[in-house]
Amino acid sequence: MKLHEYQAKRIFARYGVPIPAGEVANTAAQAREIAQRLGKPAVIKSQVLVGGRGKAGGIKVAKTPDEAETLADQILGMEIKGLKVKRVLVDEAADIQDEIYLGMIVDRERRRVAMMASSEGGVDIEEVAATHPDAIKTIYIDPFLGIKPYQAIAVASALGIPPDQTRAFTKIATGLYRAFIESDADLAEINPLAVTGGGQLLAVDGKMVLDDNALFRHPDLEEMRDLAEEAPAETEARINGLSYVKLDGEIGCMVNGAGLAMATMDIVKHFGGSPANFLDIGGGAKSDKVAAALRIILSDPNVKAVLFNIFGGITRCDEVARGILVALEEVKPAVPMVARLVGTNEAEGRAILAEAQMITATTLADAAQKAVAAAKAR
Amino acid sequence: MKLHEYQAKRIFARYGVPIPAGEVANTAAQAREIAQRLGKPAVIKSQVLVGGRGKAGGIKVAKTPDEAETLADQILGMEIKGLKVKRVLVDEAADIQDEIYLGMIVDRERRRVAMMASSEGGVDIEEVAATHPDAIKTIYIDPFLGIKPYQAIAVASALGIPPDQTRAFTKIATGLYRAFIESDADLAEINPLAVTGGGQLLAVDGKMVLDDNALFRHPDLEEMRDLAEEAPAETEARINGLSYVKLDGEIGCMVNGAGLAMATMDIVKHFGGSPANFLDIGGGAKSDKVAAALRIILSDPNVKAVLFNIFGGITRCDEVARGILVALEEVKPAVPMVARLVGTNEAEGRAILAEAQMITATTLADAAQKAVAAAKAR
Amino acid sequence: MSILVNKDTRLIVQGLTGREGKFHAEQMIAYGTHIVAGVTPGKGGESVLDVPIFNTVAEAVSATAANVSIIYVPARFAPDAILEAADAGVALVVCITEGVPVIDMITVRAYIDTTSTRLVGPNCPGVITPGEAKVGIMPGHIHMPGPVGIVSRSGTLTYEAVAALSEIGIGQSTVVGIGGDPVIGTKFIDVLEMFERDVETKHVVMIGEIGGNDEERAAEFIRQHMKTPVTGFIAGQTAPPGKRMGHAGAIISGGQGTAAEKIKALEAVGVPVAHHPGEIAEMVARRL
Amino acid sequence: MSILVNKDTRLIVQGLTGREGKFHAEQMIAYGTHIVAGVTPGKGGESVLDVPIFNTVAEAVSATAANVSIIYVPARFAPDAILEAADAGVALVVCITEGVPVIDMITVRAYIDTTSTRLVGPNCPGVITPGEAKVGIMPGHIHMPGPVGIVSRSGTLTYEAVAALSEIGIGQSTVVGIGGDPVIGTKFIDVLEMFERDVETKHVVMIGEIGGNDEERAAEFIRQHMKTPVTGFIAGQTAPPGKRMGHAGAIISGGQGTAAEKIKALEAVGVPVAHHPGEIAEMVARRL
Repeated sequence: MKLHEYQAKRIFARYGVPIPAGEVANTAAQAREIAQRLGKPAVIKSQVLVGGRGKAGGIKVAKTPDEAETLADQILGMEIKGLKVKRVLVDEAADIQDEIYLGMIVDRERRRVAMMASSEGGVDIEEVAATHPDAIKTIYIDPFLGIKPYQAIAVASALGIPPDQTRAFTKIATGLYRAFIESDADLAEINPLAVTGGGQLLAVDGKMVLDDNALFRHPDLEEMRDLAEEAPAETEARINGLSYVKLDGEIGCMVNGAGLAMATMDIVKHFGGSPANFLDIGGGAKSDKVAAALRIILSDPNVKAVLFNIFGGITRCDEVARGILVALEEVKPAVPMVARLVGTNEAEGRAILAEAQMITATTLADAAQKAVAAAKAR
Repeated sequence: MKLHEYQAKRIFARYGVPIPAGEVANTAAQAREIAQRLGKPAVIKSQVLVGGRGKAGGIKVAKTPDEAETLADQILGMEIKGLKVKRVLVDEAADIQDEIYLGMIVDRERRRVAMMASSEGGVDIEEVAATHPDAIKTIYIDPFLGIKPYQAIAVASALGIPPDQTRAFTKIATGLYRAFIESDADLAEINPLAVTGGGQLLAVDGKMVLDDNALFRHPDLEEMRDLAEEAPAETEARINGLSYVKLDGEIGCMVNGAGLAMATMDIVKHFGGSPANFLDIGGGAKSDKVAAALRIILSDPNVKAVLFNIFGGITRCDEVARGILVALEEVKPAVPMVARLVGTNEAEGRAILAEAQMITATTLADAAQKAVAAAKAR
Repeated sequence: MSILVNKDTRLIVQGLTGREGKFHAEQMIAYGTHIVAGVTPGKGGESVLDVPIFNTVAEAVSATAANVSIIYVPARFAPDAILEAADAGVALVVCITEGVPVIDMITVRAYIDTTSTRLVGPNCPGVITPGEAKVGIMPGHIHMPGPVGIVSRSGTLTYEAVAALSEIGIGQSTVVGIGGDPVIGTKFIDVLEMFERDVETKHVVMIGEIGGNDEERAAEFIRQHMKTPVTGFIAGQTAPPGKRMGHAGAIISGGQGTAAEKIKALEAVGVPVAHHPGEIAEMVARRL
Repeated sequence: MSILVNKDTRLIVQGLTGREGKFHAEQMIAYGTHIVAGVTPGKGGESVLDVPIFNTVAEAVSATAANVSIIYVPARFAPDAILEAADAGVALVVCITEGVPVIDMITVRAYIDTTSTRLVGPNCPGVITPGEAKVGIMPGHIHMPGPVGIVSRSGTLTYEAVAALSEIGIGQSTVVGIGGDPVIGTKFIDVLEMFERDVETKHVVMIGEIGGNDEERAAEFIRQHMKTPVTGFIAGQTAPPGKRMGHAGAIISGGQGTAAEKIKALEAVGVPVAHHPGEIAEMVARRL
């Protein structure tokens, strides 16, 4: 789950990371009030869950409250990479002299949290990695010890952070690590960590992605979820415990198992079609889950055919077939459907589907080809 | 640093360990009020930093507030193992059906915190260890993982704690471990952990000893120190950064280094004397520290002779000698003194001491024999 | 021969008294797996499916000499269950549970690495040695004994490959689902090494997917250490970057972990990669 | 020969810019120890006593190929300093600092055990190989090279023994102060093992004290593994139970760790125990 900049920064601040004074506004009038309260030039920052907000014109500096209102009015309602801006963060503008990058991710190979830092802040770390890999200092944090002061000092030393800022940097690095661990993050990033004219360190921008699997122990963070930023189909999938990713093709896929679901997308492509989605109904799915899955697939207007690929193991084919029937009752789809059910209770499953007008197949290759042909025929 | 029962229990409670309702009283009238508020039979428990309070008559049950006042009056002012009772804890009396022992210490050999539990609670664990070693279940806690639920469950299972109390027991074991670690304890003990008639678990008595070396990070715990329970000489030693333990002999010893200080006591005994104290002035001691040390030694009326044993390494003999002179000015001791100064700046040290009326020696054996003889001569 | 599990496997089921645990235990027993104990705190002394239940894994091990454990407890309890099994000295722990937080797995794995216990999973279908022991949730009946070792990050995709192989009469030595999470107990390389040492495994099928670089590292391992031929498959050629494809570990992030890179790495070391699952069995048949 | 430190020792001083660190560094240099670097965060680039200062141990090691580090930082910073040195790959870390909390040392020791670094201390006087290198705070001039290895939990008590030996012309191979804390990096057994393997150490003096049971374990080790004769001394025969005698580890608790037990254990394996420090040198002289 991605967090908005203002949410990430508030979490960081709880762990002692200094952030600029600022508040969130839903209207231009609110933005004006906040700028007034700050009493200083302000940055108006669109809060949408995509990168490149600055380049898209979603971040502007206002010298006066009047200007803050005008700029907020421009930014609110703007569309950035398909996402409508519904709120802006109004932050006190910082006197930025230098920009540092400081980020943490899980390094899968080393099975450690990796802290990456670079004196080339303000740009994407991938860009720095590609152009100046030497500018990045990476340390790996022992899960039992946590980040130790000497590690933060080593990073500060490598980045050329002056001694009088090293203590502040150590506090920030330690705070960011604690925020990462205690929020169960997949990513936590301060970019830039600004060095101000006064020699202070300030987290001017923040980003955080949380581990969905750990949200059960963070009800407070789960509440930060911005449903408005999520496609309705994604929300429905999540609520129903389905893994769903929308793609831009025309063949809807309903599969049990993530690997098989990817392989199904791939084979559709292999035979000249284009998958409309990734959808894993998971192990042991019952009919209500299947029905929800079908509703989600058919809610995509691009879908010209649906391919069911079920390999019965824990998931019983008859259960899936029954779910399909329930869903068909409800949504009465106008597109052709190809079903391939094999494995546990496959005969029963096929018998149930015999009622419905469906194209059947036994191999995945056959099913994919039939789905592609059916979609092309429309 | 030892904590009182009421202090230990309050710390445990902060970590989710259930303790009886209760408050501390300094007077019998206060005890009455507390018992009144509790509205139930109360236990009046002397708060002194020694064991065996029950046997000494320092713990009594009062059925009524009247009785609470009478008993508190008896207990307050009582002397237990030489310590005067200045306050009592008035706790709601628990309906104890069973008594469990639950304690934690650092196991030096395994370098782990060891959790020991026994269904034979209410008596000293050393006694259980001697008579029913099988009744004790010990687990060792990984410093990185901390105590895990399965460990607490294993202990509960070994103790025969019924399933419906296992969860409560796990919470208590986990709480006690956290209290131990987060307070930097040397010992944390709940004895007994009572099983009440209602099937609840309740920490009826608690004991905690803290690691003196870690008090720097626990100013709140340092404040719990009961100066009234400490001999004035011990308080002065602590404030001056000296290691001092009073013994009951007649030869005062001032030594640099703990091992050498023990060896000095031993050799005094070996040559027929009896050491009045252990006193280590530490490495690099300056004259003010030496003066404080001499004051502390001479404050003991049993002291008939003083033995200075200084092996100069970091500690310079001339500094010690100067300290001795300063102290002599102040306290004007009436007892004979034997000085053995060797090592760094030993010549200068001896020259300085030449002014004072002191017996000198070069070997430790010689010094000890002279001190014993001097003490006997008085 | 085989790897990891066989007819000498003496299995503990952690979570046997739960719905999932009981359902799959029944299937495993029906397959012929020796389930010697179940563990559920507070239910020690009971029995389920004629299997005795213990309060702790340590008690179960000391009473039954169990050597393998399988975990079916909810995600929030799974880390503790793994640690408990490792502390009780179980040689192999298979964790089926899906949805264990990554941070927990970092800790668990760091601890497990200091013990002699091997962990498979979490979020995996388990391990089966056809005809000997099934320690997992895979449909047993599609398997048959034979010379092909399979290692995979996926569940049902593996069943596809197995079923197709069995259909044309090619059996499997052992099939290992290592799981789809970013931090797991056993990786491709570990299993490839075991297959390489196993004299009865004449061919290996390795089924990877997008995310991470374990397939690339496996390719390097194959180049340096393996004589046994390997056939590959990688799922997710059409997966978009930055999106988690069901498995927590199946994500292309920062342009890293694409199927194309993995296929390239495997082909570069002489591992042919199937275009779709249906091809896997055909390719193995041709090369065996 | 010798153990732990010698003329190839290239020493880092952590805390060289502090009062204590500088004082002892001066003494060590005067003794002939090669101090190649100091470490103080934020003072990298400066120099003290002509020794270059670095911000981190890793930088110091990579610039100077240092192999030993000595720590003189305050107790609250000592655990971090030890971990830093270990992470930088220093082979031997000697921690002089007194007053490190036990809970910290449990963690540090558990981590150190996963590395190839050896820790001596904390709360110890250090290690000296007379005539080659002094890595500690002991008065160098009382030592002389020779055949006696000394290992001790105490500081000044060891100086007594050393001075008495040197006075009668018996030199020392290496003298190791392992420290008086309950949890330390190197114990009697570790050092006894090193002395046993060192061909130039013909006799070992072991100086113990009350608390714990390391002397008893050492006695067992001597019985099983040592040919080199050992002479012992145990301080604290007159120490009362339950009181900490200066060293955090010197305490008789629950009736355990008395001097009497330790003396008995040593004598039972043929290690004569001196009655007072003055006797140690005489006994060694008789037995050498």
